[in-house]
Amino acid sequence: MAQVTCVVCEGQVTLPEGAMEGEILLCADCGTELELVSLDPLTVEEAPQVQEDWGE
Amino acid sequence: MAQVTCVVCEGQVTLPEGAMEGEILLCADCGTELELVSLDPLTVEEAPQVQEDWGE
Amino acid sequence: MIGVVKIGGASGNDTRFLLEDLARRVRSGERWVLVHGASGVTDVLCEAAGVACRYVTSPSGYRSRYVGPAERALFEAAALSFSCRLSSELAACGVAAAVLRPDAARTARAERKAVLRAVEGSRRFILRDNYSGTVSAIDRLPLESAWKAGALPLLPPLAFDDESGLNLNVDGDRLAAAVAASIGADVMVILSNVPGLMEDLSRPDSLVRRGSLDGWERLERMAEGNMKRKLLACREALEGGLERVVLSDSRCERPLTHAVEGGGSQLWNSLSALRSSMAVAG
Amino acid sequence: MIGVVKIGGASGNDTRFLLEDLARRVRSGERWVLVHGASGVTDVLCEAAGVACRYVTSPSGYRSRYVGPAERALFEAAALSFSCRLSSELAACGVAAAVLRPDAARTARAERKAVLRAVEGSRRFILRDNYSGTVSAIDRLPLESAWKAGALPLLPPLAFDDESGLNLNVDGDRLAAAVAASIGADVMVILSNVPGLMEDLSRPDSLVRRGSLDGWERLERMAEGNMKRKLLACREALEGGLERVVLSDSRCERPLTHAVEGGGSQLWNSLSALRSSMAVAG
Repeated sequence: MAQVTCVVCEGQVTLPEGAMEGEILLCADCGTELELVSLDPLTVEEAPQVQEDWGE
Repeated sequence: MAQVTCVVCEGQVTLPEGAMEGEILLCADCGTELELVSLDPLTVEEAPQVQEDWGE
Repeated sequence: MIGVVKIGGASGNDTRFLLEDLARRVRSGERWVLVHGASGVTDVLCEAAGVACRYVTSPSGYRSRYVGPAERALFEAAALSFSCRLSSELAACGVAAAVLRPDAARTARAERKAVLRAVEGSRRFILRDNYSGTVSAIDRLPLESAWKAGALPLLPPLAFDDESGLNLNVDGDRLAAAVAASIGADVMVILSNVPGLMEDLSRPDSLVRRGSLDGWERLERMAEGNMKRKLLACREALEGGLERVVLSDSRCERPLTHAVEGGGSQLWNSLSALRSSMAVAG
Repeated sequence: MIGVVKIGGASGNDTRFLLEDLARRVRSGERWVLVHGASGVTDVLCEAAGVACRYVTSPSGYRSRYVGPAERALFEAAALSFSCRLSSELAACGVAAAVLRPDAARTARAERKAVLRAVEGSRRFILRDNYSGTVSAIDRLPLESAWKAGALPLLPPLAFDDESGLNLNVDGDRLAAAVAASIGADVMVILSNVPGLMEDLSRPDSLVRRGSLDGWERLERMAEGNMKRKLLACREALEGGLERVVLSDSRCERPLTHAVEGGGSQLWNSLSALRSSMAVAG
């Protein structure tokens, strides 16, 4: 299983099966939400906090 | 090369390479224009005469 | 009388009754704005063009259409085609409707929800190329110049996003509320294929006849699915200064007159306004 | 004065000059019908929706867009969206435009060219699910009720096919000609991005200023590509009873007034009518 480095704590985060671009991953070490911005090359960033719930 | 029977003179008409549905075939024996209405099953009918040229 | 009326966008909708009723009131000198939805006609165009409709669910459970670049273009085109259908039917009733397309008329502006979060089963996603928006501003000038030209302003559920330079699809009910507040309307009427806010959808006799901002939580608890958004739009109109909004049925003979004269669910901006309406109704 | 003006449908077209000029003439009491094309905006929508534009060539060499079911739906939606853009810009000029969608207003009927022959290199085909059509009938009533409501009738390049129950795309120039003949217009003006009929496209000073039905073959020999169809539409309008049609440039300041007052190519229904126009022009 592919792994990627957490941008906050540099812990190793395992990608779920069939992970897709835009998916949100949770860093088990520090709890940061990471956005899988690209699969090739494998890149993550901190996932943005979305202000309002778009149902509103 | 696939062949189909002419609906007018029952002569054998050879299909061109990569023949497509809707293609017009010419019966070499009687000169009738045939429309390839279906590839499966292989079926032809007399091609309709179109009144005006659709550029008009 | 200045009013705003919102109708749905399903292609099969029979709009004749509503448009005849609206035309009669416009010809009698009342000033109206007609806002319409477009979800029904968009599905038809997406299917014809072979573009699958994708739906996404927000973290708090709201299910909405996913609007990527292709869906946006199709939604805009479908919405504007429906505007043309309504304008043609109004012309046949002797009323000139001025279809106001936001990128040309700058009637409504939107803020794009550029980053969304969506959930799919246990998995969560960031959506980045979403092209739906929230209404951020209304310009009443194009509406007034349409009235001055003797026309009925007719608005599709679209608003212009300066940043992308595109029309974004917006919620038609909330667009109607924003327009009603901006022109200081006397009433906003939202017509759909239900009698109004129902206490219990399975009981046809459970229509809520009256309500007001003062008891709004009670109303919200009853609302399900789409009605939640309609109620949100009603609250925005009332908080935007309207005295009264009505949720009513589009399927009766004079649906607009029925609503204006007390039919459906009458929602007031305060309990006192509600009480005085009952006194008047006698 | 009763007139019909036809403009192109490219999304980039700057229609401001034309619409301001048209609005001025409408406000002064002249009766006009505005017809527009849609090929440009259709390409944009097809691309956004990921539907490839296919072109086919007729046995005699005419190249046209292939209009299958998906293309038809996209063409219709793109055409009607462009109608909404024009109606919004006209509203800003103080004129209410009534967009008349043929399936709702029954303004124009079409006969579907259900069976077409096409050539591709040396191979020949029968096309069966084609959804473009030829205008077969015009109903002037919806146009007159729009005028009565103080509105400018605005027609997309569509006509209704009773058999399929669908709007088919038709040639905008020929639709304008059919409308002009049916309402007995004084003039039809076709505006495009060329000065008029040019004897030689590479020589800007080779504008043909005048012509008439009596010398039509000479005009036809000069026409290339799209201009062939525009000339066909002009002949249909003149044979339909019009005294004069004008092919002129949409890119000048008052393009409609320029054309009505003698600019571009003035085409008359007879040599005598042409001569008397020159005597008047002095």
